[in-house]
Amino acid sequence: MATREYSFYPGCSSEKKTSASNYMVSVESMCKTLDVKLNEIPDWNCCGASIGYAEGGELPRTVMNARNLALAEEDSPGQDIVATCAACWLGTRESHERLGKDETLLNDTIESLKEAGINYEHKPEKNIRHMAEVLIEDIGYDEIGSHVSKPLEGVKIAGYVGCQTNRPFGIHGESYENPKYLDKLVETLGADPVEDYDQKVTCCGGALAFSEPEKSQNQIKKILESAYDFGAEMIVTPCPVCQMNVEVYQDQINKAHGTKFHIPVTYYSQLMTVAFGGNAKEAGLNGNIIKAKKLEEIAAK
Amino acid sequence: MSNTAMVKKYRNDFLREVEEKVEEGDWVRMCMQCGVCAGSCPLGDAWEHPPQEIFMMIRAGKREEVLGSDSMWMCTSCYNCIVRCPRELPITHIMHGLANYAHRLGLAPKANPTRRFAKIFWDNIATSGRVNELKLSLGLYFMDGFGNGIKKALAMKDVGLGLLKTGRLDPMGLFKAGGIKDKSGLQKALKKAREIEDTRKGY
Amino acid sequence: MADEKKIGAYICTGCGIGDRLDAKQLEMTAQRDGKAQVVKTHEFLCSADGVKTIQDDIDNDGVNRVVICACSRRAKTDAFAFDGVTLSRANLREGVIWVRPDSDEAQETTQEMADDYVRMACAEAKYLDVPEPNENHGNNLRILVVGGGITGMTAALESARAGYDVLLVEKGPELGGWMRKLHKRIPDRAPFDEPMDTGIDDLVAAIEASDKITVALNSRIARTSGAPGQFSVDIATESGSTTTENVGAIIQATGFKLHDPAAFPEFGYGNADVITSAELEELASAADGGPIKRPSDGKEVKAVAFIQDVGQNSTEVGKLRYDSGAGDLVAIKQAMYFKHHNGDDCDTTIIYDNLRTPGTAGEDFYRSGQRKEVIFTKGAVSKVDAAGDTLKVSFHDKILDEDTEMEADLVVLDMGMIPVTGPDPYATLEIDTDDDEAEVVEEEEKEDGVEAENPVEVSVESILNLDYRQGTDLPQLKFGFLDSHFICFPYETRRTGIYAAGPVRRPMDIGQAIDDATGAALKAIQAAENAQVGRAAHPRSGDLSFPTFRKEGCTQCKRCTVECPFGAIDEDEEGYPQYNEGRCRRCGTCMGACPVRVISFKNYSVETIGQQLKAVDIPDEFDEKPRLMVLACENDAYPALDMAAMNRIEYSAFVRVIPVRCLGSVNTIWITDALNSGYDGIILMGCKKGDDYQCHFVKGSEIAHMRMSKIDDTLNQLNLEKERVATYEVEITDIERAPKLINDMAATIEEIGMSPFKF
Amino acid sequence: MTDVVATNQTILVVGGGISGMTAAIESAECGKDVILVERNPSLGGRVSQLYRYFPKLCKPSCGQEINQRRIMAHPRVRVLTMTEVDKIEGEAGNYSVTLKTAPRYVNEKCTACGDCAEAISAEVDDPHNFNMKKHKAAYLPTNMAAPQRYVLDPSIIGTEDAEKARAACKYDAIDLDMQEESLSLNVGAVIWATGFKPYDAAKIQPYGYDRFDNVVTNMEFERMMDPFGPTGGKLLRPSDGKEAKKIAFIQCAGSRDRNHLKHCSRFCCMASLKQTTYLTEAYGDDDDASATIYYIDIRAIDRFEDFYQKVKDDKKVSFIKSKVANITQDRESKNPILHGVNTEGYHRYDDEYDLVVLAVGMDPEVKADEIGCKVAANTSGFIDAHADDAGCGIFGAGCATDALDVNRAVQNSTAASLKAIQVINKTAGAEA
Repeated sequence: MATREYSFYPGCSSEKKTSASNYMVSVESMCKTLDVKLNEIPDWNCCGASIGYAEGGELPRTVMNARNLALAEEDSPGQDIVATCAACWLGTRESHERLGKDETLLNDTIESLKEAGINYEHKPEKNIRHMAEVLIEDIGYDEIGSHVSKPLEGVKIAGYVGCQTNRPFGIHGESYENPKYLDKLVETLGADPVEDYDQKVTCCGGALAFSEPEKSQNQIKKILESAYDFGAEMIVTPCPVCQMNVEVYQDQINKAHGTKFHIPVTYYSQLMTVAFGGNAKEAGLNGNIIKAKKLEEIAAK
Repeated sequence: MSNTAMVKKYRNDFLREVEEKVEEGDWVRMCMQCGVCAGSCPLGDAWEHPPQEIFMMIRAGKREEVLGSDSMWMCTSCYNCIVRCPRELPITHIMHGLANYAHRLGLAPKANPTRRFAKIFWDNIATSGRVNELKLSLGLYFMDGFGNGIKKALAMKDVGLGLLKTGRLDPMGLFKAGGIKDKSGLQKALKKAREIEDTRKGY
Repeated sequence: MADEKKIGAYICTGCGIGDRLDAKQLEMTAQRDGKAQVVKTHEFLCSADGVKTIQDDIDNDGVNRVVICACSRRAKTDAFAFDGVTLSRANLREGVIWVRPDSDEAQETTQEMADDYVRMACAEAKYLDVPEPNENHGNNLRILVVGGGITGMTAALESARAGYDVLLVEKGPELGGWMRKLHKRIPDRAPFDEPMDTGIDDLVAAIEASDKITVALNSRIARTSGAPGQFSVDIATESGSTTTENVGAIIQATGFKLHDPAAFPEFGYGNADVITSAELEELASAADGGPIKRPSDGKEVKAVAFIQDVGQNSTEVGKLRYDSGAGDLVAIKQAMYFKHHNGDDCDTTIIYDNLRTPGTAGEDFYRSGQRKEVIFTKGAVSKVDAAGDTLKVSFHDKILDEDTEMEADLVVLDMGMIPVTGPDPYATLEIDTDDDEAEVVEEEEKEDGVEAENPVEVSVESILNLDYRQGTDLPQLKFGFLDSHFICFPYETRRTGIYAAGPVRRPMDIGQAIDDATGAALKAIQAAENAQVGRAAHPRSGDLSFPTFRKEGCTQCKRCTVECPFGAIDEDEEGYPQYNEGRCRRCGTCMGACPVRVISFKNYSVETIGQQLKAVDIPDEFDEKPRLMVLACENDAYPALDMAAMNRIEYSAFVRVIPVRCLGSVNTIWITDALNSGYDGIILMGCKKGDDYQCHFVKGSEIAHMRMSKIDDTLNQLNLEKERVATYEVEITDIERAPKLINDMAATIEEIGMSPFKF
Repeated sequence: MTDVVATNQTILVVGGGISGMTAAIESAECGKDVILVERNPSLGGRVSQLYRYFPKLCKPSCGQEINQRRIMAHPRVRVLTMTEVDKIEGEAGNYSVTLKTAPRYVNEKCTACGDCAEAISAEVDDPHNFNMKKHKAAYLPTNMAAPQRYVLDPSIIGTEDAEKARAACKYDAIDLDMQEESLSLNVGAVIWATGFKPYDAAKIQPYGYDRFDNVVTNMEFERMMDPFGPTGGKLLRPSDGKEAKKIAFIQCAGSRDRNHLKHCSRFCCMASLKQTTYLTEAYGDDDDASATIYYIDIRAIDRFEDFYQKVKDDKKVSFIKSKVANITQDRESKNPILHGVNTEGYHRYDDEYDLVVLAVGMDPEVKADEIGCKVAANTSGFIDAHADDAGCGIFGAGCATDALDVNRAVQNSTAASLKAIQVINKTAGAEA
């Protein structure tokens, strides 16, 4: 199998010393094993994220994403763009779709980007994809399974998909309400998926974790509770915002509600790296505030 | 459109305004009042007026109540409403659009934390091209003044410490340039975009 | 062949009958008691060989009364179908072995049961004749359509297109009805997004061009007599002349009128700018492509409020219990008029409660309205007032849950449809239940047209002027509509050969009316075709039998003429019943009604049933073997018992079940005879009666229940307990209940003891 | 099968549900030759799966009995069960049709005695009961089966059970060598009455039909009321077999929804109103029994409104104007919990029930554009009867043309019958 190559949009949270830097570490390790080459978009900028709307209107947000699209095309013409962050994926894809549908928006965007010396040319055929799509659609469970050298035996993992990896686009063939791909992936890696986990698409509050912490933490509490109720030892997610929200507020929730949550929240890429035989560092396990001990043990084997 | 536009009840004045000025606003007319969006919102309890009701209020001409509402600011962008809406209304976007419109008109509730956070966020990325998480958090904590900021920052110190310890927060973030290389190009493009939008929407 | 009745009884031993029953014994019974001249046993009677055996006997041996002693009359009907002979079925499988346990102690009573069914079938055979078509049938295939609106025009055209001549009678000076007044109509084809042309002119032109359609304008039906295939109709013109026309079948398509908006003063009708949806059509047409202007001052309309369901969907006095079905689609269509003619900035608001835009077309059209910025508001309007230059509509917004108001230049009221029908013949018809003489309160035309359940005034002028004994017009179901309330058979009116179509049947829009008219045309054509060969219409379609009466025995009591559910029987000058066989549905209610038992069919009579119950062997009192008789409706109760048998649900061996065409055909003499001859219990199983009747003959079951309510007198006279006779409503799905009713009666008899009338 | 005679004076009716049966018998009773083909082993169609009809609350098999008797006794109607249309070509007045008949493995000698079923042990899912129940692999499709003849499930062919069934039959009625047969016919006109299928409830993911035991469809609910159905006529919860007393009905489950069926399926409002009466039937005046209908608009159209009024007066029944957002399940009790907002005013709810009935809508069983011969499809895939189809001799009838209730389906089928007769008569006239 030849090397798979993609134009890559890592997103702000993946930078060094940011909230999802360990995600990035594990993605790199995972891709190495899978022989996937990621061509980082040169000088990419923020997607505007889902909270950018208030001050930045539709056009400024679109301009930001169009800038990335143009830079990607210039650097890696014809390649699909892959994002690891749900918001990045969603923002870019949404903007790309609108540019294809709304001529005024397109022209305004072109005009704006000229100011930055960028010529935006709309490529309707351009695919903007999430890393999970690449794994499932391009590589497939079988091939992923073939790389597993340290099956994650006996680890019960709840697949928390969250919102934006799942809606409104989602992974082809999966349901918005009960996507199963994380469970299938967990199974492929030799772990035990908690299939009945019933909060897999519950919103963690997203950016409102900052501005409306109480409301968001009520959501996170539901997500954690169900994982415990169904016997999960670990939560896995494809989204940096989900990962952070579900992981870092556990102590605050415990304080507020008298609960005793302490459950590791990992990225799928961390699971894969470990299952593929990578060590704890390669899997970015040092980046987990709540240590994924079981993974560390397997990685150390 | 001024802040004091006159609208008649159950006439299309305000609806038309929304259609023209608000992102995806031309979908509002298609709502059939089933309420699935209202029931699907994860922060539903916090909505004084759920989306479907906002759509009815728009049709009823309740301009001030809609634009002054903090309901839209409760949107977490979870997209539940969008995928469940039987009429395929892009409700998330309409909520964002209404919030943006209200904010730009100065009618949005001043104290709403999400509105303020969103502004800080945008300023953060529009300046440097990328999120500086430390600046963003501090900006958020200190938006109500120094004293409150210290309090909030203290409350969040464990979270920050956790991130620090695991290498997921840059303690030097405040002092680092960071961001993209072509900041000025991006800033110019965004300035232009803003200008075009202001002209088109008559802000 | 018909001279001599020759009974051939054929006993099947297949399906376990031979294992469970003594076939030799059955043969003997058929021979000795049944007086069958030919008796044969076959191990697989429905096989080609078995059927051939029978056919050979018919062909070569003169057998003309075939008695099949095998399975139920509902089974193997395709195998046991012989021309030119009568057929009786002794139900030994579903009626005996499948409902009885296969045990030694049950053996004796099970065999007795089978023997009785053989006796009964032979007894019936003796009294059966092969029906021949009634000679008194017409051959007229022309279709009369009453009403020249869209329904009538469609019925006429569709009939003509099938090759039938049509007479189309319209009371007004031109064809078109309401449709002529419409500006546009609701779209009937994909993508269902814009109002479409009515096409009225093309339709009228097609009618005028058809050499098969004769149109009589300014005309009414002055008199209708006869029967399918031979209706005679007097057509009276406005000028006073009358012509008589002959037709084979009739379609009544007299449409609707609008509920009176003035009856609801709160909505401000009377103000020139408050109009009905019908008036808006004229306003839109008058605009002639330009902007629609309001009536009061000719100002171009810039804001319209549509108030839906005015005076509808309510139990309040003066309001309709129903809605017009298409009112919301009409409002959407009309709102689009304003978008088209007055511009996109003309605001249109539809205030509805439940928006009813069904089906593919409905929902597409609704969305199309929304795309055009028609505003929909769930609300209840309380008042419309003039407010200076405009109108103020006060309403409760049900979504925002507040009392509010809006201003509009024009208010359009959605009014309900009231069917244009004649007086209901049964509005006051009652059968007196207290008097043995069954006096009948003569039906009267409603004086004020007010019914208890529908306090809205309806037309009382006769449409058809039927010279039938039972009134001048088609019977109504509810709210003045001519519907039949048969879900499965919506066209079956209670006047054979006369079909209702369009909004006289139920409220409907143009699209549905066209569909309905086409269906009604089919039924009319079918009725005329069937009349031509003397065949019955639904539900005994194809039946050639018809009732006749023995004049010398008749006492002119009029029960038959009154009780016939289909108005088939008139009275001649001397007061004797006069049958209109073409109108008859062959239910036998007249036969059941006749106190002197002079009415019969060739293949169904007081004797064919009476002899069966007499053929049953009644053991004497001390045998402790009671005998129960069940008279079961052949459409529902009898199949229910069959299906019980298929599921091996057991019931008493003492019962003998006799299927009847309808419980209405049950003559109380059977009950009296049965009691006198020693039956211990009698059960009548008929269909549901009343408002939601399920009786296929509409009134048969109800009439039977009434007759049976008087059976207590008979029981008293005989000094018998009243528990011995029971009448039940039984559904076809009462597969468990029907056997239980039998077993309950058996238990009751055990409790109260045997009948003393055993000899 | 070789004895099937058809000419350009014959009307082919496709589908043996109430619409097809109506079209067939109404045509035949006008003196026309009809071939009625039905895919299933018995006539009856969807209505045979219903427990009661609205608004009379009568039993569908009552009318079915009469229709079947008329059809089976009529010399002009030829019924072919287990038969589908494979191909159809030609034009009005002259169609070549290829029919495909699946093997029944039971011939016309069958007396429906049931010995074959008795003899075998294999059981298969019973589609008549939406697979909520199993029946023997040699079976009579329903109590009302027409023709009244057994069927062998193909899954047992080649097994010992098939041999046992054959051995048990005293009448040589079981023919294990039956093969699929193909038959080519010439007919003059076609009435297409393939009806509807209930929308696949599993696709409505927020309602978790595929995840929660106690979420059922309205059609399944009908089967539950049948004493011969999967729950013996009792309203038992699938999860634990306990009586369901507190029941929610969710309207527009799939209908009026761009994610699913964009049309209104018309019958489901009335169907749910009807089904609330089943609670009274099952529990009498038991105060614990209750029905709640979640709706967008109650579409009790025209004369059916009075039925709605009657149900509204029933104190057991309440109405909430809301499209339910989603359903979750209580982990212990397995009770479904409905989440949403009552939009009259603004009232959030999280309502727990014993059982939830999804009022799923109608999908055309055969999409109109798959029929061929220029049959036009409307925006929902039903036959567009009014499209520009001059000269077409294929007429939709019943739910193949739109989501209709029974009454309207029959009305529509009667009309279709006349349309077909017009073609036949025109052809005859042209040839005469």
